[in-house]
Amino acid sequence: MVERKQKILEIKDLKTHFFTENGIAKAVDGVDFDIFQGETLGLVGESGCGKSVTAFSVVRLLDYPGKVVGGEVIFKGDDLLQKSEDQMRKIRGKEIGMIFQEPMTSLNPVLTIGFQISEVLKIHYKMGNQEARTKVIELLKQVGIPIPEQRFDEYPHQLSGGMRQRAMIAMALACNPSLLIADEPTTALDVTIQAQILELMKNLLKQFNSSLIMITHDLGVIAEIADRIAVMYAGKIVEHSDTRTIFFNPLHPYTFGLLTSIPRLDLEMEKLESIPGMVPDCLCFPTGCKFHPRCVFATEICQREEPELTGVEDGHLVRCWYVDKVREESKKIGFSRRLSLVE
Amino acid sequence: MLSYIIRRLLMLPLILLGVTFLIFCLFSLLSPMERLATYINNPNVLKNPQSAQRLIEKYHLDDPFPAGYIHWLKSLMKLDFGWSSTANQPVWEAIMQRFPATMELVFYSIIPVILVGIWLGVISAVHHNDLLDQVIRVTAIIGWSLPTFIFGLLILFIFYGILGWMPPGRLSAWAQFAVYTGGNFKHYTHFITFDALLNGRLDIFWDAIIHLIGPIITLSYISWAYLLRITRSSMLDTLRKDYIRTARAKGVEEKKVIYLHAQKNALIPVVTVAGMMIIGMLGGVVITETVFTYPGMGYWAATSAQQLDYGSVIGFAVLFAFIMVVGNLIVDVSYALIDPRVRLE
Amino acid sequence: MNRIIKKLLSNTTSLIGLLLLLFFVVIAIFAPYIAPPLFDDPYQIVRMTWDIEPRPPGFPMADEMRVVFESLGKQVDRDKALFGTAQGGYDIFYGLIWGTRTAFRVGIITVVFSMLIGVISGSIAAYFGGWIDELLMRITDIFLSIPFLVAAMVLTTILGRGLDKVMVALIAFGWMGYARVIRGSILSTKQEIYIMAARALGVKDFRIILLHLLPNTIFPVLVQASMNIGSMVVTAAALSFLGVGAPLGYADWGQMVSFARNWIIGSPGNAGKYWYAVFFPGIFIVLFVLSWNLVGDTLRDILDPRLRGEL
Amino acid sequence: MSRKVWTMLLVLTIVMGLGIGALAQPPNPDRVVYATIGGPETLDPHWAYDTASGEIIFAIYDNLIAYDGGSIEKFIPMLATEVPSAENGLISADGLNYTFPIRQNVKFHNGAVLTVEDVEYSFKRGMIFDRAGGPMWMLLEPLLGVDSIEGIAMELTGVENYSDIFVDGEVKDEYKEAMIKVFTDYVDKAVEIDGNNIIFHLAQAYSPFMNILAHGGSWSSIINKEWSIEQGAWDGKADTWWKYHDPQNEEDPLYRVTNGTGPFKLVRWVPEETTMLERFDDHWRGPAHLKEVVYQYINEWTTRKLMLQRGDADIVYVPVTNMNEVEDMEGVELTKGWDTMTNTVTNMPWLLNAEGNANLGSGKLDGEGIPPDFFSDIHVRKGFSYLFPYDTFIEKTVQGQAIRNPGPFPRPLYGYTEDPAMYYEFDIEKAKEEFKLAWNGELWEKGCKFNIFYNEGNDVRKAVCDMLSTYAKVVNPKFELTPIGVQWSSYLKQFLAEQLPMYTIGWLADYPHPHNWAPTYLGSTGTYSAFYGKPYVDWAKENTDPLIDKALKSVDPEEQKAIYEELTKIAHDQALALYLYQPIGIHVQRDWVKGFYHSPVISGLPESADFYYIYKE
Repeated sequence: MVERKQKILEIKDLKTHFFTENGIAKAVDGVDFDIFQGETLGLVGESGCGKSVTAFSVVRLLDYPGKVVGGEVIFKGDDLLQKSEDQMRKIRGKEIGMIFQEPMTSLNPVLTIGFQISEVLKIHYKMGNQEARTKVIELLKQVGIPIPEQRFDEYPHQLSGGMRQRAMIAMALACNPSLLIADEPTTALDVTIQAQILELMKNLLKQFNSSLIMITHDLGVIAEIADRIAVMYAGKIVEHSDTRTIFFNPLHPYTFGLLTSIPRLDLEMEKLESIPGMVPDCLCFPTGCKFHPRCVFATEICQREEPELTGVEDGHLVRCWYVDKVREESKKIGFSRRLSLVE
Repeated sequence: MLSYIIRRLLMLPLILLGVTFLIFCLFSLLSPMERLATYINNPNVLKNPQSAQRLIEKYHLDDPFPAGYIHWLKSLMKLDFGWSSTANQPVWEAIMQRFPATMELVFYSIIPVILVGIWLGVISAVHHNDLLDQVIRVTAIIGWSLPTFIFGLLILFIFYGILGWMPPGRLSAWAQFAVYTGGNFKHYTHFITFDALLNGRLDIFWDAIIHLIGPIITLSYISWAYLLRITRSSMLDTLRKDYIRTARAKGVEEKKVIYLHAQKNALIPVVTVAGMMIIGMLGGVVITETVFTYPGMGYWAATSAQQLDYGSVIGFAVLFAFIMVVGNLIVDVSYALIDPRVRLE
Repeated sequence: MNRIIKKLLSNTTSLIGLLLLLFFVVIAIFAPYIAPPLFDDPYQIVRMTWDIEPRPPGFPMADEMRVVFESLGKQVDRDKALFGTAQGGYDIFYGLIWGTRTAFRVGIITVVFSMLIGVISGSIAAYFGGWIDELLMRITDIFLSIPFLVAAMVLTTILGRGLDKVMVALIAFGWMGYARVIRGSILSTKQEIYIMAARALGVKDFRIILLHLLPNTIFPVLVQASMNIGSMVVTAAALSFLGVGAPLGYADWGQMVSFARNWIIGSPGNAGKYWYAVFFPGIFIVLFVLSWNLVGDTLRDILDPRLRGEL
Repeated sequence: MSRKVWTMLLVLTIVMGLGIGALAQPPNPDRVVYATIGGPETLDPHWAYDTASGEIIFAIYDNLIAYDGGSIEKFIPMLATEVPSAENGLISADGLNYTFPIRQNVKFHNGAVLTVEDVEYSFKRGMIFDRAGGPMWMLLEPLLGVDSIEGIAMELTGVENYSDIFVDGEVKDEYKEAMIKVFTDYVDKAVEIDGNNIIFHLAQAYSPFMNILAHGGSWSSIINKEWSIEQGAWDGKADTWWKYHDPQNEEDPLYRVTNGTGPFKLVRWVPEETTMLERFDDHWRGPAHLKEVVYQYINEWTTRKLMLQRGDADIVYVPVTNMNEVEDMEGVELTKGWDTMTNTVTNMPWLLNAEGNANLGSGKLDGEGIPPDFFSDIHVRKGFSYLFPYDTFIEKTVQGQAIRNPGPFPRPLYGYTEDPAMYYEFDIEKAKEEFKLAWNGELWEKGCKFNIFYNEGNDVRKAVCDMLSTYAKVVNPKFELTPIGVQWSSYLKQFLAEQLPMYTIGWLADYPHPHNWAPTYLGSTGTYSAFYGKPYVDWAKENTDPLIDKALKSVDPEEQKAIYEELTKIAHDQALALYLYQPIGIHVQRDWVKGFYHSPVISGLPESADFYYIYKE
């Protein structure tokens, strides 16, 4: 089903640490993944697991005191980490567009919508005012904003949340970037609006033939849009596969936990489970497998040694000592059964 | 917006009434004999045995508390602010003579305050926690810890005492002569510097400027540190905002991110503070003017307060309260004009 | 709390501030040993001579004064003016040492009392709202409409000279800022669920203010207070400088500066002749205020929710 | 960015340096700048009673006569052509009539020519003007024998309070006649025109009358009648005079306009900032040397000093305590040793008002306070007189720029003597003896405790209190005198209420004649002595009043001298007060200023100058 084309982005062993007064926080600690043209990758995890940091590391927009300490980010064959700030600036907005979580705060309140979108065009295409205006109005139309001529001169606070997010999308897509990074783009929106926005994004992606990294903690959103999913926990990817596999054959206890914590019509569960415990503080990760304090399958080895991310099946990578145990448990609930049914 | 302005302006008489009443309350703590001191500067006056009693009667010094206040209010109705025995002229005239001088001083002090305060505040925030930030911050705190009277005397000592620049006062004797005598020199604005330029007298302009520099440095030095602090924290706050990240993600140049996207937002609260500060400056020029013998409102207010000249104190307070209320209103309105999110209801 | 102390100690600037404060506290506590008093009232600055003109550091006590003190049965141990004498033969060193106590007294008492008044009126206004709020805030406006220094001068002049009067004046016109801050912060806290719950349960108003609202809103006020201690001392000094502060000869830094007012510039060719007369009192005031401001500034950064977790 | 700023700053500095260099013009030979403290209260000669007003009025207005240079008893004619004396017959033998022939061809600043009517108007306007707290009592006393014109009005109308005469600002009908009489029977008769002469008819012989009239007394300035009426001053009519009596400050028409015959005319007066005068070319003595005189009112000593140092000011008021700072200043001339007509004493009232008086401690002689009549015991007063270190005080506190006075009279007035027997010396042993005698030895045994006062801000008086307090303790540890500084307002209040046990105060002469001093310090109705309490007033009526009166009426200088010396002796023997010091004036100017002379009688001297004679080189 997934049409594999050329690799747009390849992340190798990315390490991003925050150097705080209280110690070094390893927010991203060796992440690998890649993404192909036109493909959508879902990056999933609880808040604080490092998924946003990964995204910001890619475009090098980390807040102080964060710093990329290792790895490579190969974008269209070049390592972004080796680029100068100037070169990066030319890539941001033009080659890589970004959409953020809070449409309320992600737009500058004192500048008009039109100004903010046309700015991208002016920077990267050196467009004049008039030219940019025409183009922006066209973009606004494309993202489904009614009466774009009027909206052009309005301030963000005059727009509703959904409209604002559409404006953000227009801004991100203005230069027709080959990669789009969306950081929880729908979290702050009403459910009905969420669906609209997702639909819009899907359509636009097709239209622009862009790749997307979709960062979210909402598995529902991911199911809707992603081709592949990488599940992150405590700065590391713990499971990585195509969407169906993740949903129907989760092999990491954490993914398993995530899936059982959302209501699903297709499963035979008596009640929703929640994962006990909390995301560990990135200043003092537990030894061994970082998930072991919350893991029902954990044994002594989990405390001692951290498992590698290993391929279990074709393209299905899992970081766990007890893949088999999890698979059995999944079967019990019915994940796998459903998978076979679908096939 | 209009109704808001009107509502605020309606508060004005109430506040003025309150202020004058408060001052009268304070002065009513004094006995008639004590109030007499304002009119008896040397004991010779008492050579005439009835003098004390006559003065008390003439100036209504033994009026019981509310009567004195009502008396004052009545004359105010006739736009008579009374007599200032410290300025030796009617209170209203004393204000008109001194207010432009103070305004001129404050006007010129605002420029360095805003330029330096905001500029350094932004730099400090951009270089958050760098050495530069630390240096600017500590300089600001030191500046802010320097009492005006010590700093002012220091400036006077260095720039006039040693270097011989920046004489005290408002004008040199020759310039005073040129400005005050004959009808050649027209007073358009009562700002000496402006009037000098309008009259084409560069020499007087220059003389006025060099007289202003010392007070300006003193007055602005204590204020820019404060504005810097506000700008810095507001800027830090703004730089952490999502839309700044958005701008960067768009590939906007760092300079533009800071000076367009961030500064425009960060300055909104600064405008309010700066407005309040300017208003505060008008009331806070007491020591600066005293040190530099700059003939403005502050100097006069200080003398009046010490000599318990209640007519002058009230005159000053009324004017200041007026400026305060109207000034705050202007600040609020301009706040609404700058920030598209705020609409005064 | 531990976090705050840790931050204060780990930040260089605030550490300097704390050390300076400690220095002043030590001086204040050990004043009787550092500069033993020779008058019955220790706050009366010791006179080394009857000379009006300031005398340079190391100036020995004039014979006529030594005779006086000895005939009064006082032991004159410290017979040199370490920092020189101010106008009128007052020992600058003595005045500064004992003035440290005065500074603490003025700073802390005025701030504590004006904070009390401000907090009480501000919380009443915010909690009850309505016309009480309106009335109290208009009163605040009226007090704010008179420039602080001028108001304080008027009141001090009316009450007469003396440190206690200065403090009364500073308190009378220094509480409004606190009232506004606490009002704003209570207004936002008032709507929180737990306050609503407490009200619904019928807890007494007074109790709600005292036990629920204040503990959650007092911090910004405390920060403001810590920064105000320095500025109160400066204002008191300014009053002394303008001639309406502490009584003549009282150990007070502002007064020490005002002694120097006529002696800023020495004779021609020797402009710095009387440097000590303004330098030592000036440096004491500046350092004292600086120490509070350094601590207060850091404290504000730490407690500023927007900046929390930074630094 | 920052480089740009630095460059800008650098350029600015250079430009400023150059600009200032260009501006540092040589001192203008035609202008004198005098920097002093406190500006004039008014420019109306009949209102003015402060030295700053006096200084300005001195330059703008002329009087009938003037002092001859620095003399205090020799007069020269001014607007009169002759100085009256018994010899030339212009003073009648009984000393009640003074005749002044008026000078011709004298022009006012507005071009009007001086007439004898102007002179008559000037004095009459002054008498009916008589503002509360003003100087006109000086003329009313000799001419009408009263302190205030209101006194006559009250006597003729028979009312209790002057304000009872009026209803809604108008004279009640029943008093109208009497009020007109006040003018026609008294004021009008006191000053008369006789051809080209003006004649004063005195109510009593008054030896200082000539001093009161002389230049330097602004109250005797000659103003222009027609012009004054134009300005809205008294219209010269008998039935309107009360409307021009004692107006409110802002209603005084001559408050800020001037028209004199003096060498300088007013250009501009900016209250408390500056006063600018310009030469009057038609001045009758011939034009002055200077074209412009600028008074600048600068209260900050440091600033004045810098102005002097830089030559921005030519003459500067220097507090004697800061004299050393200008002594070696290049291009600056400091002259000292000028007699001034002022002295400072510490008074000891014989009976104090004990009511609500916290200054007396317990109010009893029990070691915790003093009785109200504490100082009525001569041994107490003598004890304190011995207890003050006069020489140390003069040497250290006032930098040697003072002399001692034996009694109330300053040098060189009659009554002043250098006889050492008339001075108390600092002597702790003698003080001890006196205190042991006081209150039958009770004081010595029990001690005392009370407050002594100075007015706040006066460092010299504070030093006086400190010294007294310190040495009292030395003489007897049970003597506890607490020095207290209070605001002038509170000082005045407590003084008027007779609540101050020991207080230090000064007297600045109205005119240089011992009569200005004798009643003040010694008489039963004196400015200070009237507040010494009833025992003193009774005593004074017996002992000093007759002598004071005799001296006043005496026309013989030798007799006057003898009487005033006797008064000095009485003051000394009774130890009425601690006669602390008479300051010796200093005059500080740039050395290019020439023509300064000192006269102890002109207000503002020796700090200021008689600018008519001043020129620059």
